[in-house]
Amino acid sequence: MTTTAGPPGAQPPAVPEAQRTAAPQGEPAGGRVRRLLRAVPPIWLVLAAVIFLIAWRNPTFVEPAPFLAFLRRCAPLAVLAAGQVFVIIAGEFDLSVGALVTAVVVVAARLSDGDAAHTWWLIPLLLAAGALVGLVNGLVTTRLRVPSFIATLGMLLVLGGAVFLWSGGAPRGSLADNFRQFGRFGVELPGLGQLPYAVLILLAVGVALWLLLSHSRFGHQVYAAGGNPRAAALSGVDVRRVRTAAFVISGLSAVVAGILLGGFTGVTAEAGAGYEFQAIAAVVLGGAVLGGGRGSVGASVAGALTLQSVFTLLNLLGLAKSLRDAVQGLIIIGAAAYAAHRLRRSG
Amino acid sequence: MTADPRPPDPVVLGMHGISKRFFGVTVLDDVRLECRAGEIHAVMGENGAGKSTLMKILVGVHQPDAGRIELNGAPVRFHHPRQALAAGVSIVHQELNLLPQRTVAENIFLGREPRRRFGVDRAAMDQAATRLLAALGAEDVISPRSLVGRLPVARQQLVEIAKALSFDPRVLVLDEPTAALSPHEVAALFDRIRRLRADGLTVLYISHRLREVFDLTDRITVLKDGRRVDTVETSEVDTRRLVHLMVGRELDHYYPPRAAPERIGPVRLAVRSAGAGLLHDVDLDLRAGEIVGLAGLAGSGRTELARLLFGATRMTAGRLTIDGRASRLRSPRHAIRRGIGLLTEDRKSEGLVLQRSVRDNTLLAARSLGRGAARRVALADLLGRVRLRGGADREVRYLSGGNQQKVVLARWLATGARVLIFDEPTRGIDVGAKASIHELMRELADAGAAILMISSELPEVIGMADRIVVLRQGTVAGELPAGATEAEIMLLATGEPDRAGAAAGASREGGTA
Amino acid sequence: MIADTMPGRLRPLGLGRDSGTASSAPVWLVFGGVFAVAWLLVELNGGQFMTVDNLQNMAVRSVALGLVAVGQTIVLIGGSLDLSVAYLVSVTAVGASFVMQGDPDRMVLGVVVTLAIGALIGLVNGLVITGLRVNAFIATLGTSLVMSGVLNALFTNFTGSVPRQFQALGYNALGPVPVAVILLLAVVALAWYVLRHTRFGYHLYAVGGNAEVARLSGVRTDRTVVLAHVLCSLTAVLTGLFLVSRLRSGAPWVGPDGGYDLESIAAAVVGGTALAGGRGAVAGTLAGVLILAVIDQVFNEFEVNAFLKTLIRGVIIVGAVALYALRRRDEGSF
Amino acid sequence: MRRPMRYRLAVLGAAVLVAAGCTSTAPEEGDDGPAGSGTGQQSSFFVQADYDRQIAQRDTAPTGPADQPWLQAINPQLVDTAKYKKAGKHTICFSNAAVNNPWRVVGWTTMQAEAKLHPEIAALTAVDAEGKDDKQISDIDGLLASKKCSALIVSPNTTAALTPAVEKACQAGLPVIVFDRGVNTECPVTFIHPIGGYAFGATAAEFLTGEVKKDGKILALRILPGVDVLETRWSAAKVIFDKADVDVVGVEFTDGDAAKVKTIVNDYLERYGSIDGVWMDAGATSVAAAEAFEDAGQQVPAINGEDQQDFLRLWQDKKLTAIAPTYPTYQWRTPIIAALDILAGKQVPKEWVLPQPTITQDNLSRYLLPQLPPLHYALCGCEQMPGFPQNWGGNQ
Repeated sequence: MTTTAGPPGAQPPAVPEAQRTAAPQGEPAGGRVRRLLRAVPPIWLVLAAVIFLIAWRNPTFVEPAPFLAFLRRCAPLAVLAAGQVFVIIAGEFDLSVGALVTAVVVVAARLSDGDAAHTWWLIPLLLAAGALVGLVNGLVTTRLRVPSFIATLGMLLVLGGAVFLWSGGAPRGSLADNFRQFGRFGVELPGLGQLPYAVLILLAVGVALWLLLSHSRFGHQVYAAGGNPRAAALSGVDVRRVRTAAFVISGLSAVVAGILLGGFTGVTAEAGAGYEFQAIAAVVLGGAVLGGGRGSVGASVAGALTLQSVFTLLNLLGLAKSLRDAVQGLIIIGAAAYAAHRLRRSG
Repeated sequence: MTADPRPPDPVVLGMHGISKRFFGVTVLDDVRLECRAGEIHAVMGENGAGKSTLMKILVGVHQPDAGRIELNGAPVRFHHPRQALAAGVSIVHQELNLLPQRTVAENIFLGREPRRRFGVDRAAMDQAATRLLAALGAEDVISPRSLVGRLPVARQQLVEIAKALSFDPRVLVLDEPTAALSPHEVAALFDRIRRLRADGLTVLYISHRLREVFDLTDRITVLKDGRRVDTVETSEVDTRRLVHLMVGRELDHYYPPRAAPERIGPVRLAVRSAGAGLLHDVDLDLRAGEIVGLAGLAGSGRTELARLLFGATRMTAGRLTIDGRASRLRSPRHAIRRGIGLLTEDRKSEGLVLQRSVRDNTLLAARSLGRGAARRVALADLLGRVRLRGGADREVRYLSGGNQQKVVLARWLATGARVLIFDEPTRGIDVGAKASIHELMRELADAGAAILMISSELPEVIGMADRIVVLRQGTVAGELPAGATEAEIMLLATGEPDRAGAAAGASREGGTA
Repeated sequence: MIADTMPGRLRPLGLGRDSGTASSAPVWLVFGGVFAVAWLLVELNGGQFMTVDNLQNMAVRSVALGLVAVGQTIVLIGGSLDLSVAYLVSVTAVGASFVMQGDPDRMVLGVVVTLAIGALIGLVNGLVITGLRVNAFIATLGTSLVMSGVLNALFTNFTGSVPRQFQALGYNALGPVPVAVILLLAVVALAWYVLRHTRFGYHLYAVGGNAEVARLSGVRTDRTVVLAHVLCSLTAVLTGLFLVSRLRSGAPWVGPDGGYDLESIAAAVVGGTALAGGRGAVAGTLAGVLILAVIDQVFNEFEVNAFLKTLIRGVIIVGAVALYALRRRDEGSF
Repeated sequence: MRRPMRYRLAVLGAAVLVAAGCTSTAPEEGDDGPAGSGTGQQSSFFVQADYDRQIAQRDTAPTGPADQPWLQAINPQLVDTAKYKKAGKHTICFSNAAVNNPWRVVGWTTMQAEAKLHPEIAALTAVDAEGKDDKQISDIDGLLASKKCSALIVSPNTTAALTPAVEKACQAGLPVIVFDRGVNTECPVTFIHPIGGYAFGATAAEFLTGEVKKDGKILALRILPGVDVLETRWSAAKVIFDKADVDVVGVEFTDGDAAKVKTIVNDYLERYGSIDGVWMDAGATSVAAAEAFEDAGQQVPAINGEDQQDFLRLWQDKKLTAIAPTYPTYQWRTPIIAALDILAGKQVPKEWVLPQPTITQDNLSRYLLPQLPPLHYALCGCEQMPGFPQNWGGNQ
């Protein structure tokens, strides 16, 4: 028998037989229902509850137009979270995404300087840059063996410094309208009003990343690399390459988020400030566990939507800005505690 | 079942009706163990017989599902190792429990550092540590101030023992303490243990090494498949009887028929004078359709060899050929591409991603191979071939040991591996499941796979292997034909000088016969 | 693990008597090098480096970060992490000036109250991490959000002030040595003693190194982690008190603007403390802080643009940790 | 382990509920109350006398050349500086709070350009405190320690915190010039600043109350609480709004984050259907606020911004009903000039109050500088300086 070497709070070695079998083949009807509920990540229920509360205080919120507007402003964070979750599942952190978002906005503004003609080559360039940043994060983490917390913290500083060094302290130039449209405008739908591009992009990115994580060979290797690196390596998974790829995905999603955010707000020096923590919080709300092996794209997006809708709700309740932070903090801790609790209870 | 009528010395430690299940596998079933004051009591049995679990229950690492423990007649319940230590029961675990980045003294006295008025009395601590080490005859090779991480394993082992003694226990459990010790160190240890016995200490001694058991112990309790077979006076048994008690199982376990010689094909995997770490000059051939049993004592390098053949550790010397073509295995990934598969000894920490589903774990390797294995592998077919019933979406940690092993096996079927290395394939698996694993292995062999089976269970080796290779101290000590006796294997493995030659001779005859 | 049988290593006075001291020696060498180079550069640039004023200045620059970095080192050694120190610094600065209201008689009260608050926050952090098993990153991120919320709800600006006597802490000097520097050295010495010579210290390294081993050896792991967080929070309080004594009055943003959360972690790892836990020493952290301070001074001398500074800081942090990782691999201890 | 666990979770959950619950009564106070009630408590920063003085100063004609507002001063009390007279070339030292936002970047660029104009300046030694009070205090100590400064210019990061350091500098016998934010001490030779926050806030608020219909709904967007220069702006606006019959439906803090601005405006539009006026305590996010209306398919209501190009352009293009009170960046030129005057022994105003122009529909075109980046502040007074516009990020 193997001993339970591992941190305190690793699952106890013995799990009562009844519980063990209950989960896989739930015989009683009640058990099956509970299992179905369990299958739905709880964050979706929370999100539904919050949206219900908002709608109760402000029915217009759930009308098509306002709700789409809500989704549009959630899009950047949601995309960011959908990318971050890859890194988290692989057992790492990416603190550099916030700085990367800022960099995208500033660089795009200065390079294009409001000229619509530049947009078509600008976006691929930015994506390439994002991939490069992710690659560097990954290599520093996996090859130089620098903990990703430090590696990406360093990247955060380097990006933040470099970009403003280059642009002379404040953003220069401006964003062309055809660059901004992705984050700002949309396609007119008769009756529904405007369907924002941002929502479509979020949908596309979300689905793409979901397929990649849950239905591709690579995705399964991400889970394996985070869940049990040694077993993964002995099954032929190139753990270092997989983790690096996760960072690249996070970098790419940060660029998309930056394009959406820049489009939404226009050029500002603050774009993306603090987004790294928000994204990680969203992923954790989505039930992911820092340390790796657990999490999903859908739940992370839901986590991001929840963060934003909670902001709106508290705003709607007329709750002072200061207390919104406090409540957000409690919610994050609560979510993480609940996830940890579930993890241990299920063995 | 001879429970000694009236013990000459009072019973210090009594364990009664101890039962324990892990994930549905019965590991201990109504086990009784009684130790007298001042005796050295051996607990023997194959790996997986439940020795270590029993000891972990004794020292409060695990709690029993049933049964009671008595110290000096008073019932005790240990929920935490701390309580056991306080009650005077300490243990030297099989696997090292030391902090590599702390000094020897710090490790020995962790949790009970001696204090002066202000803080820890480092000087006193170092002296005490030195005394303990001296008692083990190790004071000149181990400084209390050196970092444990910088000591060789053998010396780390000694530190572990010193740590256990530092609690000045009344019952001391030694779980395979000599696995990594040199003869000199073993001798010193035994002296110490005998002196402890003289002081009235009760020692529970767990080992595979028959010779040590006979040298050292007063009584022997034998476990098998989680049950207590018998408790005997060491003076009243001989090797044959003891081995029979431990492993005599030909009757109650069916092994599939061996391969007919004509079905044994060409050499699939071969190494010549291979070396890495403690391995040296290893020659080995694995043929298609053949199951080679690899035997040897703990620490003889069996697992190391497995990892070497799988590219998990780089070969520093020698050649390796696959289907005749020379090859350097750079990584497991590389080995898998070459059609090799490894079923690790420790499924939980090295075999499975516990919180993922049966499907994901089964397809893990195939998926990681990329285009090469992109061809659709039908999951249902795979699970059928390993006879794993139930949904493929269960998280594997909910499976029994046997089914978990089947998942790992299915993984290698999915990659179409032609060379399979089983490291302790049936460890911690209950008897029923064992049989089906064994049948699967044979089927694979018949289907043309070359199989290397590492096992500490001699009957398993004897029952399964078409050829038995015995390792000793990092190299091949000899090779035995199918149906060699346990004694022959043991002799090669322990390499007892007087009879080693005879055994080798015996094996050669057997080989030609 | 690699077996290292060189007997020299095993002699009582051999190298690596203790992982902590072993790992911080090179940091001081680096500091020496940086210091020398800085001196050279500044003098060449026509500036004055080796003057009492300048050295005092550099020393004082290190105090605010130094104090909290010591605490951060303690939690890191225990395998944890504290992102809430920044806001705790604010809470302290505001709280102290609010309680003291410029009244010398209330100085003690102010100090006691803020220390009590700090201890409480540390306790909460520790309990959330050990009791609820929430990852330290999330737990302390959460508590800092809560703190910022409550703080901003109660105070929106510079509140009250500390009496002039209290500002002695920030401005006075005993002979050539500023009081604040003495405080920092005292805290470092204390922390060094606690880590190196108390049971708690021994257990902390054990818990950080391998919690299971510590548990099997009878160490109360949870209690150790909680205590580490309490100590860390107390050092954050000291930083807050030092700041408010410099600023005369506290504002809710002094902590976050100082970036003490990430900077303290950076200083600790530059000082050779392992993020994974079980390895590190406050001596190294002090060196790390001083290195950053000296570099800062040189940047000022050459009027290096703030953004370039940030960039270089990032490179230094990653570079340092990469080097340690390399050394550790060569050392080969598992 | 398990039962206590659940218990703890329950407690935590309860905590969240309480936190949320106890505040859900808040809207009854915040929501549609009587006109003007939405402005809440008057700021602790509000000083009636200062308010009255600044309101008056807006209409006082400044002395000095009209075409060089950075040389002008509003009723100056000149002080004698003979004791600082110093021959030869000078090293001017500058302790800068930060260059962490476009306003400070423009200002800092302008100051460097100004320094270049004066051959008698040997060097302008600047140290950047990166927005950290403690670092700025150390920076000033460092500058004193270096003993190379002829004069010290300070742009304090915060008023209260920097006072001790400035006092220390004064005691060192250096002529100290403070600008932008002030310090709580008389010791600096001169304190240079535009009229100030009350004037800014009042101008914008008066414009809005004039444009908005009776009981019109006004949304006030502030960056963050507690910053003196911003508090004064809001407190002045509050005074105006409370007098007028408008309904301030909300006062929100945005952290200067454009995304939050858009979110908040959006939420208010959903809550109240329409908003008739938006008051901003700083122009940086005015464009975002305006866009929020556009995105919601609504007319941009009366709004105030600042002299940043992006806002001025939007104003021009979309024909907004807008006004832009300013906090001119040309005040970064004055300290250099003042320093040299002092070192030359010339008299300077004890408090050097610079004029604070307001951009209106009528003079809008004058401040539109198409060749400059959108975040450039028009009132840099730098058009005639060498290196314009490239050094300010512009292009021919």
